[in-house]
This record gives sequence, C-alpha cells and structure tokens, in this order.
Amino acid sequence: MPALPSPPPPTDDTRWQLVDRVMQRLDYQPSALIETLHAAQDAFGFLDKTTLGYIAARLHLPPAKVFGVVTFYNHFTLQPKGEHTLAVCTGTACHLKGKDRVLSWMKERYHLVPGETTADNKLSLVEVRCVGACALAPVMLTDNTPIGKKTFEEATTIIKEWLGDES
Amino acid sequence: MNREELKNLADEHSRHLEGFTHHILVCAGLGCPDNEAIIAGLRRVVAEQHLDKQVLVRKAGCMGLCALGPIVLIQPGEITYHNVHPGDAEEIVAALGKEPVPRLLLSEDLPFFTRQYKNVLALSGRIDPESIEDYIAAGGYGSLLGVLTTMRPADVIRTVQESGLRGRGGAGYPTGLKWATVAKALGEKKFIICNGDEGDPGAFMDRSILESTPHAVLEGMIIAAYAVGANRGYIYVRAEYPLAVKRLQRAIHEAERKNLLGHAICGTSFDLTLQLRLGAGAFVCGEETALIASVEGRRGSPRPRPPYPAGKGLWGCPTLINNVETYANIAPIIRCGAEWFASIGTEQSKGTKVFALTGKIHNAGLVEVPMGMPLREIIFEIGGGIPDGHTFKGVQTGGPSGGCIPEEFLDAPVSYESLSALGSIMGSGGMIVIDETSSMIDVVKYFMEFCMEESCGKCAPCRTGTVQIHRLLTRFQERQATADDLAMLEELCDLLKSASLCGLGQSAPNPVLSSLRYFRQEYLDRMIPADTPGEANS
Amino acid sequence: MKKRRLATLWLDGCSGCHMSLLDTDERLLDLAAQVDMVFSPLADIKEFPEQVDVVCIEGAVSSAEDEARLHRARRHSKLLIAMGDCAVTGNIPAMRNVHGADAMLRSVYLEREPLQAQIPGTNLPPLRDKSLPLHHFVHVDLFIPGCPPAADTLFTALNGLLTGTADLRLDTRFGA
Amino acid sequence: MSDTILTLTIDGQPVSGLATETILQIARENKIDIPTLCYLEGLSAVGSCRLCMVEIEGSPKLHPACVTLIQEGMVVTTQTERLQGYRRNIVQLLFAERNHVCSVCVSNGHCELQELAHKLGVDHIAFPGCYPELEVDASHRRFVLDHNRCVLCTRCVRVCAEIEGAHTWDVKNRGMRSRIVADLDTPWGDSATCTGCGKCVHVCPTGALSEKGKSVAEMLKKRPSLPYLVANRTEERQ
Repeated sequence: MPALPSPPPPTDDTRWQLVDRVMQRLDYQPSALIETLHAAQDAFGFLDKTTLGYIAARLHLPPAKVFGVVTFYNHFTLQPKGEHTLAVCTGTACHLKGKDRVLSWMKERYHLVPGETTADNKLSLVEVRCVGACALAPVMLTDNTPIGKKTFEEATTIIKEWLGDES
Repeated sequence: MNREELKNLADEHSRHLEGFTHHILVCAGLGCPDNEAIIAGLRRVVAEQHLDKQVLVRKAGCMGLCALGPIVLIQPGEITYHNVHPGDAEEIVAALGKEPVPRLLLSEDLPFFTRQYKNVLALSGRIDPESIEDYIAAGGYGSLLGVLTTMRPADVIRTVQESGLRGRGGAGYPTGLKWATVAKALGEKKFIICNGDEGDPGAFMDRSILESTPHAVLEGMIIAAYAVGANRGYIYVRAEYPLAVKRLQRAIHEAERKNLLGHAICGTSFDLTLQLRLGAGAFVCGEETALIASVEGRRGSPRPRPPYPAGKGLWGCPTLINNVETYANIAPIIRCGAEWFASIGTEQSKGTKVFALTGKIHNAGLVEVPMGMPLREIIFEIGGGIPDGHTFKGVQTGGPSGGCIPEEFLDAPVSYESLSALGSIMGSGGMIVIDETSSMIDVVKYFMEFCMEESCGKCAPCRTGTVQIHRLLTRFQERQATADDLAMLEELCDLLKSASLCGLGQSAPNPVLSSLRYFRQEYLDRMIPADTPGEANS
Repeated sequence: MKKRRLATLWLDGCSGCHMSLLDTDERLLDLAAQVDMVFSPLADIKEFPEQVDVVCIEGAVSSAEDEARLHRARRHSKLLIAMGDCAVTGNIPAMRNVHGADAMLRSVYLEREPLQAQIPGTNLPPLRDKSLPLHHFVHVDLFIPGCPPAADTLFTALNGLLTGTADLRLDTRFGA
Repeated sequence: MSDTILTLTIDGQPVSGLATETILQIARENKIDIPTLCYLEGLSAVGSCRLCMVEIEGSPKLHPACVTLIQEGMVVTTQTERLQGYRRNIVQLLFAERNHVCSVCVSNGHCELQELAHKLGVDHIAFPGCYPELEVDASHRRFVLDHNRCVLCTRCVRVCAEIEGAHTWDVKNRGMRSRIVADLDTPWGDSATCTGCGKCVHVCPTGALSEKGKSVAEMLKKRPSLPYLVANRTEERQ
C-alpha cells in the first residue's frame, strides 16, 4: 500500500517540533498516540481539535479513535488552564483528613469548583487522583509543587497572592 | 560489562564513598517537601566551611517515616533527623562527629525502625537513586550478572518458583508460575511489562520504590526478560508520578550506557530494550488487559480473559506483566536464594511486603514487614497507633477493591490468605487507618464514587451498577434508606461481583460487603422505620 | 358470593389505560357480575372508600396530590395494580425529569410565545420536580406494562385476580 | 487441533462443535436460547453486556458464552434462577441508565432491549432512573442518533470499523459518561469519514440509531446481511 500523504503542522509554531519528534521517535506507529498526546499537552497546555486532527492524520488513526482515547484519560484536557493551578488530591488519606475544607473555602470565597478557572484566567482549580504523598494528607499541589503539613494555611496564602486578594 | 568490570566499578565507587568521613543523606522523595532547599543549604554550609573533602551531601530515596519528613540520615552513626528545615543546615553540619542535634534527633530504637524487615526497601534512603554507581557499589546488578553467566532461563524460573513469591500488585498470583507460562508460550516475539500504574488512592509503595531504587526494578525486569525470553519491554508509570518518571528515564539511560540494557547485554547474546510509557490517569489501567490496551495507545478498556496476556498479550504476543514491587524482589531472591526468601513469611505468603500506612495514624509512611506480622503490630507498634486521643475503628486494606478490618481481627497476620478470609484483600499494600470520627458509610461511599468515576464503561454491570450503589449509599448517608434499599444494595453487590467483566467491577463491591459484615449496625441506624411512608426513591 | 370491591385511580396519565379498560367491551358485563365499582374516574364518587379489594392505578406520580391519593389508595386496598407504562415506569410524564418541572413549565408556558405568557399556578397542585412510577412510593402487587396495555391483557389480569388464578402470565411489555 | 470435534452438554443436551467455536455459537446451532445484546454475528465479540453469562460445572465463576470457547466434556447451564436474576437486573440497570421511553420510541415493537425485558419477565424497573440530559444528533441527512436510547453495545462502532472500514464511530469519555461519538465529536452530518452506508443504523439494537422519515412500523432493521458480507469477504481473500 502506498504511504498516505502526511500533512504539515497546522501552524509554523515551533512547538509542533516537540510533537513531531515524539511521533518520529516512535515511528508513527498507532501505539504512539498516548505518548504523542502527552507531548502535545506539555507543549500547548491543552489539546484542541486542530491538534487532535493533526495527530490523527500523522499517525493515520481515525479521528474518532483519537477522540475516544483523549477523553478516556483524566490527565488530558481539551480546555486551556489558567496561569496558576491549584490541584487538590482526592486520595483516600486526603479524603479522611479533610480535603473538602479547602474546596469549600474556594467555593465560598471565589465561587470556584474543581474543573473551573477564574474569570481573569489567573487560577484553575482541579482535582487530581492520589499523588502518593499520603503522609502529607491532605495534599495540595500549587503549580505542581506539593505542599504539606500546614496545607490549608499555606494553600490559602498562596492563592490569595496569585489572585491579588489582600483581604 | 562483565562480572569483573562490575566488581571493579563497585570497588572504585565504594572507595570514593569511603573517602568521606561523613555522609549526609537527604530524603529526596515526593513526600518530603523542600528537600532541594535542604540539600542546597547543606551543600552551601559544607562548601563555606571547606568540608567538601570530608562531608558528602547526597540525595537519597525514601526513608519511610514520611509523617516526620523531611528526614536526614547521617552516616556513620545511623543518626536520623526529622522535620528538618533548610535553616537547620548549619546546626547539622556543626554536629557532625559530635553530639547529634537533640531537637531534630529521632531515636534509633523506635519500633518503626526496629520492627521492620527491609528487603525491597533495603537500599531505599541509603543510596542516591540517580546514581547507577551507588546502586552497583551496594551490590546492584550482581544478581543480573550471576544470572547471565551461570544460570539458564529455566534455572531462574525454578528459583523464583521455589521462592514462593506471589504478585505484589494485588491478586497474589504465583510469580514463578506466570513466568513459566510466558516462557513456554509459543511466539517469536515476547514482551515484558512493569505495571507501575499504582492507582489505589492511598497507596504509594511503587512510587517510592521507583523514586528510591529505580535500578532494582530494572534489574528485576532484565532478569525476568531473560528468564521468559522477552527482548522488548515497557514500564508503565502513572503520569501523576513525575519524579519517578524522571528517575526511571535516567536509570534506563545509565543502564544502557553500562551495557546492562540494550544489545548484547554484558557481552552475552541477550538483548533487551526497555521503554517508558506514561499512564494518563485511569485506575482501570492497573488491570493487565487494560494496561496492554493503553500501551498499545488505545482506550484502557479491559477485555475478557482468557486468553491471558501470558499467551496473548501486547500486540497478541506472549507478555509477562508484573508489578513494580514484584520485580524489586527478584534481585534479592537471586542473590540470597529461594530458600532464604521462602524462610520469611507464612505457609502461603512468602517474603516481605511493603505497606503504605496512612490515614489516622501517627507514623504515616512506608513500612516493610515480613508476611504474617499481625496487623496490630503494624498499626500500633510500627505505626505508633492513633493520634490525638482517638480510637481505632478499622483498617482498610486493598483500597477501593478491599475491605475494612475491625479491631476484633487485628491479631490476624497479614497474608494473602488471612486477609481474603476476612473479606478484604492484600491489594497492592495500601493500609488506611480509620478512627471513630469517620462514618463507615462515608468511607465506603468515597470508594464507590472512586470506582464509579474510574469504571471504563465497557461492561453494563459496572458502568450502571456503581452508579446505583453509590446512590443507595447516599440514601443511607442521608438517613433516607429503607429495608428495600438494603436488599437492593446487597443484590447489586452480588451482581457486580459475579457478572462484571474485569477486576475493577468484580471487586468494587468489596468495601460495601465488608462494611456490611463488620459495621452493619451503621447501616441499620441510618434506615427510616418500616412503617413511615417512604420518601420518593429518587 | 359477595361482590369484590374494585377501584380505579387516575393520576398523571392520558386516560388511555382507562379507555383500554372500557375496550374490554361485552366482557365488562362479566366483570360487573363479579365486582362493585366503588371508586373510579368513570364513576361519580368523591372520596376513595375505606375498604377496597383491588385498585388499578393509571398514571405516574407527578404532584404532591398524586402522592397523597396514591398513599390513601394503598392504605385502603388489598391489592394495588400499576396499570400501564406511566404507572409502571413514569413513561411520558417522566420525560420531563431530565430537565425538572420548573424548566418544563417555563419552556411550555413562557418560552414558546404563547398568547398569555404565564405559568398557571392558582388552584393547581404544584408539580413534583420529578414524575415517578408508583413503586417508588408504595408496594405494588402487580405491574401491567403497556401504553396502554391491551384490553385483553387488562381483562386477563383482573379476571385472574378475581378468580384467584395463581400464575398470571400477562403477554404485555413496555410500550405495547 | 482446530478441526477436532469436541462434545459437551448445554442445559443437559449433548452437543458438539469445533475447538474454535464458542458456547454461544454451539447453543444457537442447537436452538438453545442465550440472551445477548452486544453480540452480533459477523462482528468481533467484546463480551461487554454480560447477559450471556452461563455457569460451567466445576468453575466458581460465570462465563460470557459469546467469548468462551467450548471444551471437551464441558457441562454448561444457561438458564438457572441465579443467571436469570442477573440478566433481569442488567436489563433494568440499562433501562434506568438512560431515557428509554418505549411508547414513543421509533423502535417500539422491534427493539432488542424491549424484547429482552419482555422475555426475561422484567415488568418494571426497580432502580430509579438516572434521567441524564442527552442529545439527539439529527444533523445527518438520512439518519438520527438519539443518545437517550443508546445502551453502549458498540455494535455501531464495530460494524463501522470492522465491516465498512470507516471508523466514524468510537466511544468518548468513560464510565457513566461514555457516549458514542463521531470523529472529533463532530455532528454526524459534518463527519468527514462517514460514508452514509447506514450499517450502524441497521445493527443498532434499540432506537438509538434510526432512519429519518420512517415510521415506527417502517423502521425495521436488516441484519442478516452481515454474516453474508463477512463470508463473501473471507472467501475473496482466500
């Protein structure tokens, strides 16, 4: 079978090279899909339909299959995130030790629920699956850095700082 | 690399390490925040005082006592400091060779340290996870070289079989038997996979092992691949474990450079390439057929077994899948012999097991104990009991697939057989302690919500049944449940257990069933009396 | 032989099931020989009586009033039959459950450019947010699915109950 | 080995088959009825609806008949009270999962879910409905996808990928949020991959996929063509 023509990247953004490199390293095999999606999300922060369409075409995968994979895994997001991210661990130890406290605080003070981003695009609140730092429960990650022990106070201080909230 | 070169490298690096009078090992795991600042602080003080030649500040793996972290270990002397801050650097350096800093000192007689039996974790916290030389100087890769030069694949399999090692991922399938099946399976290509998709919320054994001693896992995998005849392998790690991923990547690269991986390993005719594959957030990918689907780049939906992966796995080829801790047990078994391993533990559960001890417990952290140790000893002696004057209510083993064991069975030994007799499972090693302030129904509902969110949606009983069970538990939580609800709850649990496609669905009812067995009164107390007209069941 | 006391109740349904019951034609006479019709939308009786042997209920439970009438019927009847899909599954009335009662009322009375844009309120029992089948409130002794169940099915069921046939095999299904 | 004839009993009836055949195939050959929903002859078997679970003597577990190969001396039971109970519960769970309103459904009278409920004696749904808010995609010129009636059997996904070769359909999300999806969540009418062949419509067991402009009486689904297609194609290849 003659090779299908492969499309060029959708834009001349150099970040496409990061995505292309992964596909090339994995020989454009269908099995490269998840690794490629990781690379694309690392590069662009999220996965939009242009990106998915490009990856599907390059890997010769049906678009529906790509969409099925992207939406199966929690880690992938189709929406851009805010400048900062507060991730609240939903592991068992964190549940027992009151992860809900900071979530209710966020809801009360900023009307923000997990999965949402503030209107000024400063902060995204997300829930993450157990990060395995259970001894620090309840665990929160501020821009991917775990904070422990005095979690609640630390987290609220950092969030107020991010949002320029001086009260 | 041959045995002699390995020995030379080990000797050379040992001499280098022995050249320092003091070693300061800082836990650089995910569970010890600020460790980078502490290491930087210590290095700065050492440099300022021109002690570079005498004092070596090293990054190390997890030392287990995460609740009191960050932990710093001083050698020689086995001095352990806890709750260290970057600002403590000067004091720590000043105390080297003198009286330890009392404020930070942990007694080495703590049962937490003395009651453990470290096998898999023996090097954890003792070596730099990012240095292959450190691992080799500690005897690492010796088992591999021994295997490649003196043992046939069948000998390796026999040794593993004789050791009695069972899978540490949860199900406890005999490891040697699995290896033998893959070795016998027909197929030109065979694969080996390491399951590092530790999805049980509240468990972090595999994260810690991968972060602390990545080479131990690689060594186990290389030996396994040799034994079953696989030439390609994948390590599937959760994307939530960035540090483990980074260290594994580095470890693979270093092992390749030392010819311990890749083409013609150590001059033999054995080839093995290992690649990392990142999970993307799906608990069900811990199930082996789902994990294979994910490695193939597909949705992580399990498929019916048989055929089992040992016969038809990755791309339809025979595939060996073991968990991180299982592989980490291999090198010690080869090194110390099957008899040694089989001498530890109980009749049907051999060796040691690593547990992640969390929840309402003093010494939250990672512990390794011989199989057969009573739960009470793990929780009350090693774990230091329940903090803040609260009382023990139950311990959940096996996470969302396990059950909660109450006080009256605390003298049961931890082993595959006894935990399953108690209606729980060994699982991967999560041990979550619950005190009297938590309602069992709340805990059980938490696990059911987890299973509901993590259900892949392929089979009807799990996809739809978890939703209905979760709804019923909410009715109990809100004290709206009726006797019919209780009957329906039990019926649905039976359905999921018997009819679901994979382990996730089949074990999802376990927390409910075990709480109905041991804490039934909590359900009964939340039911509305039979003669009250029922509220709408919606 | 003393005649059995039969009641029928019409909750949130289209009355099609009652029509189907009337559709038993001349067999109504056989039924009439066996029962007294003590309460029914087909008879002018205001209060649900105290002692009823069999009550056939059409329609889903869509308001507090429906709920109260259902409970009263259950309290005073030996056998309660869910007659037709609305009573058995919620059927058409339950289609609003996806959006809730408010959204449905707004959509129907305010957002469709009606002549008089207002939600009728006075003198009407307020709707429950969800419209639900009978068995979510009370114990149901027999379910007769069908929209509506065929006249034959209804007759077989009633006749069977009255004559004490142990094994009632009704050839009907949802949507029949 | 594959041409060895094996003998076994299903519901007490002695039957025989090849080692490559499944319990379901042999049962159907012998007019033993095992309920199925996701299974369709001609498509790969996925064993996901769990309705065809059977008991096998000597095994504590239940086995999906559609993917379990027969073995010599196997003693299979397909109709115990326990199995029928599970089947009734699964059918009820499926009804409760989405908005199945048989009386106004285009497939009323020729729907496999409705028929299963009837055959299994499901006369009401014990579980409360979930009443999810679901879309109806009527963007295609000839066909309609109504998620309210979908049971996620994935026959449409398989027929499109395996027989038509278009792979327009897949499943998005997971668990209770799983939905059939075209391309990159594209309205069906805008799908670049759909060939408009209509095979998905004809394999759909319920009213989730239907043809526009057809009345309930007209919306009959034509299925027997599948094994014929598969057989022809296999012969061609050989």
